[in-house]
Amino acid sequence: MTDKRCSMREAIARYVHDGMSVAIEGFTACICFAAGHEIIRQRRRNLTLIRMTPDLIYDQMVAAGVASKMIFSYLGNPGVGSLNAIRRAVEHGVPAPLELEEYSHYGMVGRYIAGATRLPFFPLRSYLGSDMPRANPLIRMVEDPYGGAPIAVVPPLNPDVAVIHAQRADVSGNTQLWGLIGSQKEVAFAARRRIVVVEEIVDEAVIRADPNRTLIPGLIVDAVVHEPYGAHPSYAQGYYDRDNQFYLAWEELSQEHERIVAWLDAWVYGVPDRAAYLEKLGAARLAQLKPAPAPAGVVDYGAYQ
Amino acid sequence: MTDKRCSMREAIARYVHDGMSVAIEGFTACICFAAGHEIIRQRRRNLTLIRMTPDLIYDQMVAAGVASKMIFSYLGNPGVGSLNAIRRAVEHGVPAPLELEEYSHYGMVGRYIAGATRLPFFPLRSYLGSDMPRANPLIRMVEDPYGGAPIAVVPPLNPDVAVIHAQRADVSGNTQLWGLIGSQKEVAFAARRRIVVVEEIVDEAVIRADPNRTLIPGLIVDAVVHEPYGAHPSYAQGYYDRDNQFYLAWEELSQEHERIVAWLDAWVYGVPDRAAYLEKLGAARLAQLKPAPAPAGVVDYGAYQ
Amino acid sequence: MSYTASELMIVAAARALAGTRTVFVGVGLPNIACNLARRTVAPDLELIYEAGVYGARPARLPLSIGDPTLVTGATAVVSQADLFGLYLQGGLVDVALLGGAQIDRFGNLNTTVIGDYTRPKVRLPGSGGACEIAANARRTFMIMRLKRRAFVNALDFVTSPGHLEGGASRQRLGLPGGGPALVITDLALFDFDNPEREMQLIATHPGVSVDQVCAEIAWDLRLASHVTETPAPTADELRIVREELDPEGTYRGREPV
Amino acid sequence: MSYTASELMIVAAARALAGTRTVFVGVGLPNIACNLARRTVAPDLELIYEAGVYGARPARLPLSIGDPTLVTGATAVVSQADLFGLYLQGGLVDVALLGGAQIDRFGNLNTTVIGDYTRPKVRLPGSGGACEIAANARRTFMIMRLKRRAFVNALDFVTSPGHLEGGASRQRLGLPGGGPALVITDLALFDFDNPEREMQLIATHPGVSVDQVCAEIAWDLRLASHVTETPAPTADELRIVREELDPEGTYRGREPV
Repeated sequence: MTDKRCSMREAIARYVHDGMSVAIEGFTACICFAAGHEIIRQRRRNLTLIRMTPDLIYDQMVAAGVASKMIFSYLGNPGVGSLNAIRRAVEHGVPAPLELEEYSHYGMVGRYIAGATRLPFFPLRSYLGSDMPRANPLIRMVEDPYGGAPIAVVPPLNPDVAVIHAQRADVSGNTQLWGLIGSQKEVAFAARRRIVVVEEIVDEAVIRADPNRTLIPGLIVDAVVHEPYGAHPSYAQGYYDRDNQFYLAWEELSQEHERIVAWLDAWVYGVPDRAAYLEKLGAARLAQLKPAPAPAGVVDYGAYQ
Repeated sequence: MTDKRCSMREAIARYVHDGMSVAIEGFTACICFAAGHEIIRQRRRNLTLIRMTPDLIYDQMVAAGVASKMIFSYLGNPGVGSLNAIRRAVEHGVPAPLELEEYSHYGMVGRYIAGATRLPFFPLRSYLGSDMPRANPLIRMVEDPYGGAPIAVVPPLNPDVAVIHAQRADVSGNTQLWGLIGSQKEVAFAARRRIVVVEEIVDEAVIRADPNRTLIPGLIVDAVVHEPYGAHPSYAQGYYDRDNQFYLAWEELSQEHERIVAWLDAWVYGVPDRAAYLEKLGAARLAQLKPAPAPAGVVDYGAYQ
Repeated sequence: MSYTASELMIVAAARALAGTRTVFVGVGLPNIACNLARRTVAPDLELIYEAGVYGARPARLPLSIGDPTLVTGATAVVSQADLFGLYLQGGLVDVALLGGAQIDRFGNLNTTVIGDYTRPKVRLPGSGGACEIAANARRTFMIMRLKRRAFVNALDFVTSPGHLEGGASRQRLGLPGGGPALVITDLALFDFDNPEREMQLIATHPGVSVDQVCAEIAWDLRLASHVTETPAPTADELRIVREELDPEGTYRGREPV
Repeated sequence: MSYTASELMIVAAARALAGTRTVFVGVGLPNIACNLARRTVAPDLELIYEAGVYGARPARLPLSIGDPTLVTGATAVVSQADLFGLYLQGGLVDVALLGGAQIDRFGNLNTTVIGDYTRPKVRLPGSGGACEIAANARRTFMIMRLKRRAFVNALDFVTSPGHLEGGASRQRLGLPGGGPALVITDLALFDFDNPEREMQLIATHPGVSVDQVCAEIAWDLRLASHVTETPAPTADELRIVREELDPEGTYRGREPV
């Protein structure tokens, strides 16, 4: 079993290069801000950022100037408001113009599935009667060979790199997630390279004790980064809560590009890595985010000898 | 929460009628022999039997004369040999002719997925260069609107009734499975009616303690049958092993139609229900099938209050 | 008993869910409305969230559609592939609650841009799941503030299909769900129960005149044969909203009508 | 040291897996061959079963492809939708082991019927996953007994595509996997390493003559430029098979060659 552990700095340096397409997924949960910040610190440029819900992570990355294009399905600060940096890029070209390629949620999921399963397209009952296919010519129609109405399809999406944040993995990258699993499995299989970032590294035996929870096999994983609280200010089910205070503060802070620049200086460029970020954040704030236990209960797989 | 529990006799009487299409799924694991036997006992006729691997259960049902058609992808006694009753029906029309509609495994899975997700077709990279589309005109081709090669598709399959055997459910049918989950989820969502058969009825709180394991929501379940060992001689992961002795014996026993008739008289018609079947089988034989414990370990979902 | 416009919208939406089994929902007003419905007129109501949750039992007021409190104690938590494929597209959503920046007379919605798509005046969030929700849910309810700049003659962009050009145009295109059934605003309620599937006024809220409603709508508003008055929230409804569902007043507003 | 024909086939298949990362496998000989390979020439080999198992660590000899001992302790257990979609069609299977009732010179396989499809003389199991496995695996190895009624000029039914009509015909049709690479029999080994992608003899087993091989093949057999002799199983290989993998002799046979 190959040990694929490395630091976030090494993982980004090795796998994320200028001009690549990068997907940091996670629907509200397990959004890997640690990877996003490291990409900003390493000053990548001209990335195509892929994510269903760009969230604050891509707002920060767009403000930092790493991206020239975004493929997405919902631009919002979930439960709070807008993504002001992305809106500035789109509406006013600040700090630089941002090309958009836009789908609905299920369209994005379908693109990942087609990419992951080597299909030429994914059919879905959406887009009919919508202007979205006019805005995005990659949304097309296919005839039903059984005589029904035509159906919309989306093409496969294969990001150069996917970053998957999860609760735990073993050193070779066999990865288990629970709670909102979003489209993490699909984007991992669709990508050409995969960086797995976890709250905990566990023994292979822990993984093998519950094989139904393994959504991503080490087989397809290139790097394993142990980065506790790497999803802050989003959350990891069972480990910490969303730091809603930060999401609310961002709505205010992101009103002006200059204030974001100052925030990046303090919280991204100004810290060498995630450990320093967490130290700056303070143990008290992290402690507030800790949930009480809610164990899942045990099932028995049976020993068949 | 509606209590949907009923006996197997009631469930079959209420939902399975002559001429219907019925899917009793479960890939090697959790094959609901109890439901198959009750369908035989209630002397249903002209059923279309749907299953990827007909296994002994459909061999028995075909010998008993309940079926006029079968939709499937692999005809074998897994790890042992042939399905002799089905072969007799196909090759010699004994006890009656059996129409076959044939796919590959992934084609069957795809038919369930299309049925479950209301798609007009499911595309898959199979069938090219095979004679299967010539033998089954429902396997068709679709052009790739992005300019690639044409791809094979299969149409949706929506069984009138699906029988799902699982480890546990609550009284309203929220169902959890582990081990080989096969295509149980897909066929359940594809069917028009669903009978869930479980080893254990558990409190709703047990289900809610591990929501990622709930593959079938009570929402789509019509009947919940508590039938321990209902999958014997197949197995339920963590509860009992496959009774391989029976699979080997069947290869021998099924060589002649008359011997199957005698077996059905003794083990199906001759017992009123599953409890009587198990009593006849004997506690010692069941005890031999019990695995040693292999607990999955606990994960924490966190209480967010 | 005084109440806010938001409280009245919550109560109206909850009542409209009477007897409903499944609802596709976001956070905020719709979430509170659904929880109120479950405690009153729809005890079997199950909430479905696009994040992948079925049958949530939140222990606190969820702050986003992916709040971890929606996961813990839920009936099922699934991938988004399954949520959109099996639950939504599979036809298991009875009612979906949607909002938008613009709506037209046939219930088509815009949540994408104000202005030209390629050079937008305002870039809005986009579809999220709304486009497929609008296509597949058996019925959709819209919850929006009634404002002239929102109830427009022609959308700048059709994100989510309603009754398209009205009449049978939606069915002709093969959309599986039934389309818009109800529009809940802070001033009035509307449905689409006519052959043209055109939005029509069915009730004004207490103290609101038909003229006030018409003034906020860009087109010539159709009236149902009987326009009634929305019954005010009951004391019990208000108690549940204020004490149980939104004790801190995050969503229910503070200004009485 | 004497050995059975099955043991030689197991050993030959295991050796051919040298350095392989993933193999799609059934029970019986192929399963034992893969486990032997993992203990000898392919320590990183992971077994994938169509039942939905990746990285099995069976505590006993599995008796069917869905044996519960394949599940307990595995790396991952997934739905068949994911197994066929993500793992197989996704291109993660390096080698697949297949068998068949009939094979032709281009490695096309029949597991469906002997005789006419609609009125078969013998009804065989059908495809199972073989049709998509043959289409998608990077390479396929066939394990079959060499018999004239199996190595035929024309298949009664093409279940699983090999090199079709040979040459580039497989690529032209757009099949993603590389197709047949090796045929392992009880008398000899064959590959397809020529521009016509035609089965050619590369090695005869100890004590078997080329004429014996040709006598069991319906067509005019092509010989590789150097036909070698299969090295006999080593003592170590036989020990692992007999003592560790199949101690009861369920699959390795009892008759020495």
